[in-house]
Amino acid sequence: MNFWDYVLQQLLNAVSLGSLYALVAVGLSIIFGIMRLTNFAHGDVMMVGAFGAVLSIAAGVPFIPAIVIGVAVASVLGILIERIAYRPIRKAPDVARLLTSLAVTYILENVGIVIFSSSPRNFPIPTWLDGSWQLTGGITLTNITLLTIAVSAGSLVLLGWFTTRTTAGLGMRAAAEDADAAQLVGLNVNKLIVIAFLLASAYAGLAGVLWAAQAGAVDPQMGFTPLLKAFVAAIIGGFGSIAGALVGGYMLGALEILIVAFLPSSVSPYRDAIVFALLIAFLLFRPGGLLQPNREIKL
Amino acid sequence: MLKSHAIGVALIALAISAAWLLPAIASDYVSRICLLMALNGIFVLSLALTNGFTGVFSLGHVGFIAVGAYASGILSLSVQQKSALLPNLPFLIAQMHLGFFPATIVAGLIAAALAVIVGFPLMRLSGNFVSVATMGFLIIVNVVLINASDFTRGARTFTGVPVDANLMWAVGWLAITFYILWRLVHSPFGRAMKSVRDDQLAASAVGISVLRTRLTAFVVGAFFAGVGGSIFAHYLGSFSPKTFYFAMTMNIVAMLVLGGMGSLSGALIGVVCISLITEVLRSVERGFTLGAFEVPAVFGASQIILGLIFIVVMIFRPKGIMGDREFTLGSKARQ
Amino acid sequence: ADAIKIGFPANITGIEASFDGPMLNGAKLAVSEINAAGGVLGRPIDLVTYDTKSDTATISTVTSQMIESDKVKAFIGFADPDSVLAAAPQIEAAKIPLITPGATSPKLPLQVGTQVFLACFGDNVQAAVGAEFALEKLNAKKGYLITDMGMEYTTLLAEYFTKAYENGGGKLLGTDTYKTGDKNFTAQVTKIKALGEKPDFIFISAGGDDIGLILKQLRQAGVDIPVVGGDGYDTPLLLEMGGPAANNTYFTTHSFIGEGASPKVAAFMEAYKKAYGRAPENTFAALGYDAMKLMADAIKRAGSDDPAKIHEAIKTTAGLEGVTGTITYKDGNPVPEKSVTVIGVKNGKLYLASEEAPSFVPAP
Amino acid sequence: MVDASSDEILLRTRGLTKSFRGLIALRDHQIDLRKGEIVGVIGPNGSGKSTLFNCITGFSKPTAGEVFFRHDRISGLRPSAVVAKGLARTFQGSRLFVSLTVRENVRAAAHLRHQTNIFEAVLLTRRYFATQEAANGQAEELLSLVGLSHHADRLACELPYGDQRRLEIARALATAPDILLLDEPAAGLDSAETKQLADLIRRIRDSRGVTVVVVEHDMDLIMNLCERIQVLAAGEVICVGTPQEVRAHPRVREAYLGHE
Amino acid sequence: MNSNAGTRLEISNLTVSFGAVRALKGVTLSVGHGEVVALLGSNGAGKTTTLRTVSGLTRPSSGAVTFEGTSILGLTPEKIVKLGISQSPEGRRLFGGLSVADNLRLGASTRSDAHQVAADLDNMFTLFPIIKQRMSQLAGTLSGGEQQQVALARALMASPRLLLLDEPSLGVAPLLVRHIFEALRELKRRGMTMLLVEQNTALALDLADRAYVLRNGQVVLTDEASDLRVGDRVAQAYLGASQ
Ligand SMILES: Nc1ncnc2c1ncn2[C@@H]1O[C@H](COP(=O)(O)OP(=O)(O)OP(=O)(O)O)[C@@H](O)[C@H]1O
Ligand SMILES: Nc1ncnc2c1ncn2[C@@H]1O[C@H](COP(=O)(O)OP(=O)(O)OP(=O)(O)O)[C@@H](O)[C@H]1O
Ligand SMILES: [Mg+2]
Ligand SMILES: [Mg+2]
Repeated sequence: MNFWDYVLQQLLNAVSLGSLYALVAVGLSIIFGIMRLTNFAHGDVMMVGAFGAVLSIAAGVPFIPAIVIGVAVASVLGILIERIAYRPIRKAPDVARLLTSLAVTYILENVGIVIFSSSPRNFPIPTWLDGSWQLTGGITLTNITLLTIAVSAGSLVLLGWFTTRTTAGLGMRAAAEDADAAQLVGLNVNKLIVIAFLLASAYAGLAGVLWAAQAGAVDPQMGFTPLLKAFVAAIIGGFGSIAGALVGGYMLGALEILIVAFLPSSVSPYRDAIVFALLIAFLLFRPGGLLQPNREIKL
Repeated sequence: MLKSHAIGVALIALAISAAWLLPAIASDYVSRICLLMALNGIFVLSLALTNGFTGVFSLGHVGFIAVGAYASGILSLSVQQKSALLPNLPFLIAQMHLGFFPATIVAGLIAAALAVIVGFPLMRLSGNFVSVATMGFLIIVNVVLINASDFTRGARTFTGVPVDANLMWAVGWLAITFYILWRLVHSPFGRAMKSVRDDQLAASAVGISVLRTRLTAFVVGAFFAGVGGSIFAHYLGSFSPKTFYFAMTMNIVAMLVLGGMGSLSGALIGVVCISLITEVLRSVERGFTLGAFEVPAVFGASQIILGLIFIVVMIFRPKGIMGDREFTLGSKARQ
Repeated sequence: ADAIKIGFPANITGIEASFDGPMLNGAKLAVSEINAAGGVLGRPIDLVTYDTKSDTATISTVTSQMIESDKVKAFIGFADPDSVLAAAPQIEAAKIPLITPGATSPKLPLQVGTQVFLACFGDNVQAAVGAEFALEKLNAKKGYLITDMGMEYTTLLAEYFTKAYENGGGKLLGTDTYKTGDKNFTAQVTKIKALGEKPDFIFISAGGDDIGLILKQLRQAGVDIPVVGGDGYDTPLLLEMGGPAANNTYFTTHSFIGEGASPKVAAFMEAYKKAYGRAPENTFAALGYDAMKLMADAIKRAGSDDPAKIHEAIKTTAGLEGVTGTITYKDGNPVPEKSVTVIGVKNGKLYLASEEAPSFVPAP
Repeated sequence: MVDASSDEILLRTRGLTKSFRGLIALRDHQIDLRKGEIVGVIGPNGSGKSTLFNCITGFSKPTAGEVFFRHDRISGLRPSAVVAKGLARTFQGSRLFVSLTVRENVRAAAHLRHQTNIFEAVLLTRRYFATQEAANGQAEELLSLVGLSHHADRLACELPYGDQRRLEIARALATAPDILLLDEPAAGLDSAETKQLADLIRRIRDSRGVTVVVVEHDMDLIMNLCERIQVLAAGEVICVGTPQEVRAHPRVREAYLGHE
Repeated sequence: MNSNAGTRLEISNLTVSFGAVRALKGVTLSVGHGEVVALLGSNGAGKTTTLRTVSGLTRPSSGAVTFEGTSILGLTPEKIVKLGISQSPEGRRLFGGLSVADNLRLGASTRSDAHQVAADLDNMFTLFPIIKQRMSQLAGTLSGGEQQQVALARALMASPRLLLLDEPSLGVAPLLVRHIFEALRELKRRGMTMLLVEQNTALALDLADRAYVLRNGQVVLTDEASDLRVGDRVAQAYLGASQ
């Protein structure tokens, strides 16, 4: 493997990891965008989606329908969470809502442990997805990477269309800015929030399945790491902006891979510390996130 | 003028003597629970200053607790223990040996000094950003603890810290923390913090420096977090980086929010509620027999129930049990 | 007759859950077998369990609660040294013995008093066996080391392995790290591929949740050299997740539980499956089972449930056959001498590659 | 009564310009404020009035130009430093400390001139009590000046809107300013309240010698209150003069007042 | 205008409380077809609260609100908009991060007659010419007066049968105030029914057919606008000296 092949392979690795982060971050951003809520339970919706798929596979459902079931289960769960836990406190202070989402996390994880125990279980992947391509120069490209990249690229197009071209999408952005005013123009904010949760949770389900497919296993506590990464990615991009979440996801993935790839192995254990130090520095210079220009406050 | 002082001193003395008496009449188990409540009280109170009063929602507080615990741990190992457990310590530190009290003070000061350094950039941020950035600080602390094995033994357990902390120490420090924070909150500084929380721009328009106010709160909070960390280290005698991570963060934050963020007495009420509920649920979830019924063990049920209780409280009291108000006997709630 | 109470504090939830859960299951299985056979000293055993939630402070209160309220006579518990150390002060003060099924750190007894015993071998022993296996059986003189920096177990194992491997004349061409929870190892893998001088094998100090995935990403990138590791690999996930990628992998562990295992092991596997509807999740299930049997044996020999007498009896355990090997505490050393099994993976199946005691053991 | 205005120049802006990515909100602004005068700044929506206040008080960094207070250059200072120099402002919308009481709102500002530190607060030194008393005394005095003494212990957010606007003025005054900048203080007030406000502003100037700058769309208020008026349009100064001069100015009529 | 047939909006005995604060204490008023009614009163009198209650944003503790004969009490705001009541709220409340075009588009979100919507948009361009130039600009970056015009246009895009206006002149420069009121007069000519809250009594009474004066949550004066224009009855009512 020569130097340029090495660089190319690492970049490919970065894109692959970034796509996964981006996909999780998009869902988080949708909900933040409309409700100003940092939904910690997003990771657990992922987990439930992945479990839905795994259990379906174990029951003999083929892979693709199993994914659909996983996504459906996640969507239903998302809507239930909104209905039961978030709707009653929609007007409460941000922190109260944030902490409520943490409580939901806590509940879902432990229900998961009670039902499934906390030992990870295998996530079986069909062979067509498990394969990989050997390119020239020793470069490897796995099918699952290709799928992840395709899904997150597709989501950008889809969501871009949805939020700028459809009334529901526009309405979601409007409701995010001013829920009262949105009602005054005749938008059903409850319905929009449900749509947002449906969309975000479906994404969470999809991301959960892809994450589990890449990680090879599911367990009740699997949602935490992706949530953390997505949180960071969403902030880098500018919280609430969907394009921002994608960009943030790719940046985070690239940082993580490149630090391990190009820094000496005495430094690479400090990877997470470096990532966060850079993140903090970044926030200081662009407090609104990557895609948000430094807008001065209008008094 | 001296009345406030006298009340403060009396309060501290009363708390300490109660803590001194308790182990004589209660079991080790009960006094341990009390000690942990006092310790959590210190953690939550010190977090209340930033999260409750200045409106900077920090998720990195546990980082300071960790720094306090490790600093105090390293300082209070004997010279021989250090050469066995931490052979690569720099000479100066290797030769240093402090008792519990001085080590606790130094631990607090180190945490505070660190807060000055990290707070300087962090306290400029607001909203979600400051939460993420402080969480980043926690992650950085964790990574450094895991990798700076010459000082911390890395991911391995740090042991050998003399088990000096008893209920008296914990309650004594809690009383001191409460008294000092109470004074601060009811001083011009307290008003400045609330002004910054309510409206940063208006605060700066009347000459209150947002950065300085937040930084002061952050540093004072970090000092007591460091103190609490030291007591924790001297209570357990052993700990590792994973002790001071998200689980602890969530626990402390939940206590604070449940009790009421803008209230010191609320913070303590949150601690007592969650501690007692957890303790009771922990014994219930292992199953029990009720007459002819046998309730099987459902481990994890305590977390589920606690989560539900939390949601219910948030629905009915979104600002926590006490909200912004202080618990005072009879007299008017607001100063 | 009233029951003999044995305390089993377990991290059933939280980050230690995937170790302590199966361990508790194993111990419960042993208890039900013992009680079905009439108990010990004619009295049934009552396993007193609380969830300690992977929180050291909770462990300290639970330990007190068990000593004072539940009046337990002995303790079994934990898969990590942190938790053992959190319970140790009270156990030492109350002079109640504790057997830890899974905290394999050989340093542990040095850090506590006299009450703690290991039911497993120390990591220094298995690391030495792994190193010697690589050098002699695989004839691998050039190695590469990847360590999970997030766990005490993996960092210690890597440390002991390095000592033993270099002592035996091996040379490490490079080292790399990751952290528990990582799911993407492609950067590390690509670095191995790009090495100028090719290693003969890779020692990966990893836990059971990660190794399958690491192997998969290694093999997918075309790195086919042997991989060696410790007992953390010993979970069904290795084959399930790794699939064909698990081939050419070797690990040291307590006993061989695959096809053609000893009858004792096979019986345990069978019983576990019957009780819990699935194969043992990992080797901690067997260790929990053995620790309970070890405890019962000691109580029987002590002829009393007095903690001091139980302690004496544990100390003099010799030649006790368990699922995970034969346990002897030689000269009162609380780390048992147990033989180490090396298991290999070939054609998607486990096989017994070797069973040995090392010639050089790094100091704890 | 203090002599209405003297010739001492307190504040000068020179070439003050602010642009927001292409849009020039304020261009080459210039004004000289004499001690003790009441000056109005008017202009169509979006003509740069609030932007002018923001640039003077440090909330916005001017793209070009300078602001001098007495002999010091204050452009570039942070808002809290500008207040310390002696310039206080109110905001276009109401910006009170909603969780503080009326009195506490004023006291929070009063401590700019009665500083104490956290160590004194914990140790309860003699000096600490002295500053407390001084700040409190000042707060009471200001509350009675704006007529809010009877509401002192209510939460600021519970006050009726008109009272909130007066509280905001009291709070700004608590920083003991030489210049008070008021951004649309009468917006949302009814005519009676607007009259009371005019009286209050005049009283503040008379009793304390404070220079007042008022931005307002209520022409009755502006014309009655101000001795001088500056008119902005599209970021530029189009005219300065007495109310009569401004009212008669053709460009003002065209751009702002309209032809009656 | 007291025959029921001609009544579009009928509010009777409306009471609204916020905790201990009673904002409305039994307000009764009506607006007829094609009528412009002004709702006057000093700060905190309850004008905004009345409009918000009609729009369904605030829940009354008692009283009745009927629109064209049917009760709309308890309906959600979006249902009320669908029935034909739209509001230009106090403080404009535009969606600052969306373009002017998107704001207007959302104004018409309850309608399905795309053709008529396009025609209405053209109408807005003639009523408020500035809007046409600013269609692609973010609403949040407009000046106060421009925002006020967009807010009016957004409310009109719902093609309402009753338009609620809350202080359309607030913070707006005199010239523009006049322009806005001219536009409102034009709407009135075309038959629009309006309930107008306005601090500037002279302007409001100029436009309105009838007026109510609120004080402390109660109607203290009501009459034909032409009668109220002369004399100081309105000013007296504000201060509480009349009745
Ligand atoms: N932060 C900002 N970003 C972009 N444009 C801005 C910003 N602040 C002000 N502007 C623009 O600058 C111009 C001047 O605004 P400013 O607020 O100073 O007007 P104003 O004279 O106070 O108007 P009003 O009477 O409506 O309050 C306006 O066109 C406004 O849109
Ligand atoms: N959300 C609320 N919570 C508590 N009190 C409220 C709330 N909204 C309005 N009020 C109170 O109700 C009363 C009426 O307020 P409202 O906003 O309807 O007055 P208004 O006539 O529109 O006044 P303005 O001219 O200032 O707009 C006031 O005393 C106000 O303080
Ligand atoms: Mg302005
Ligand atoms: Mg109003």
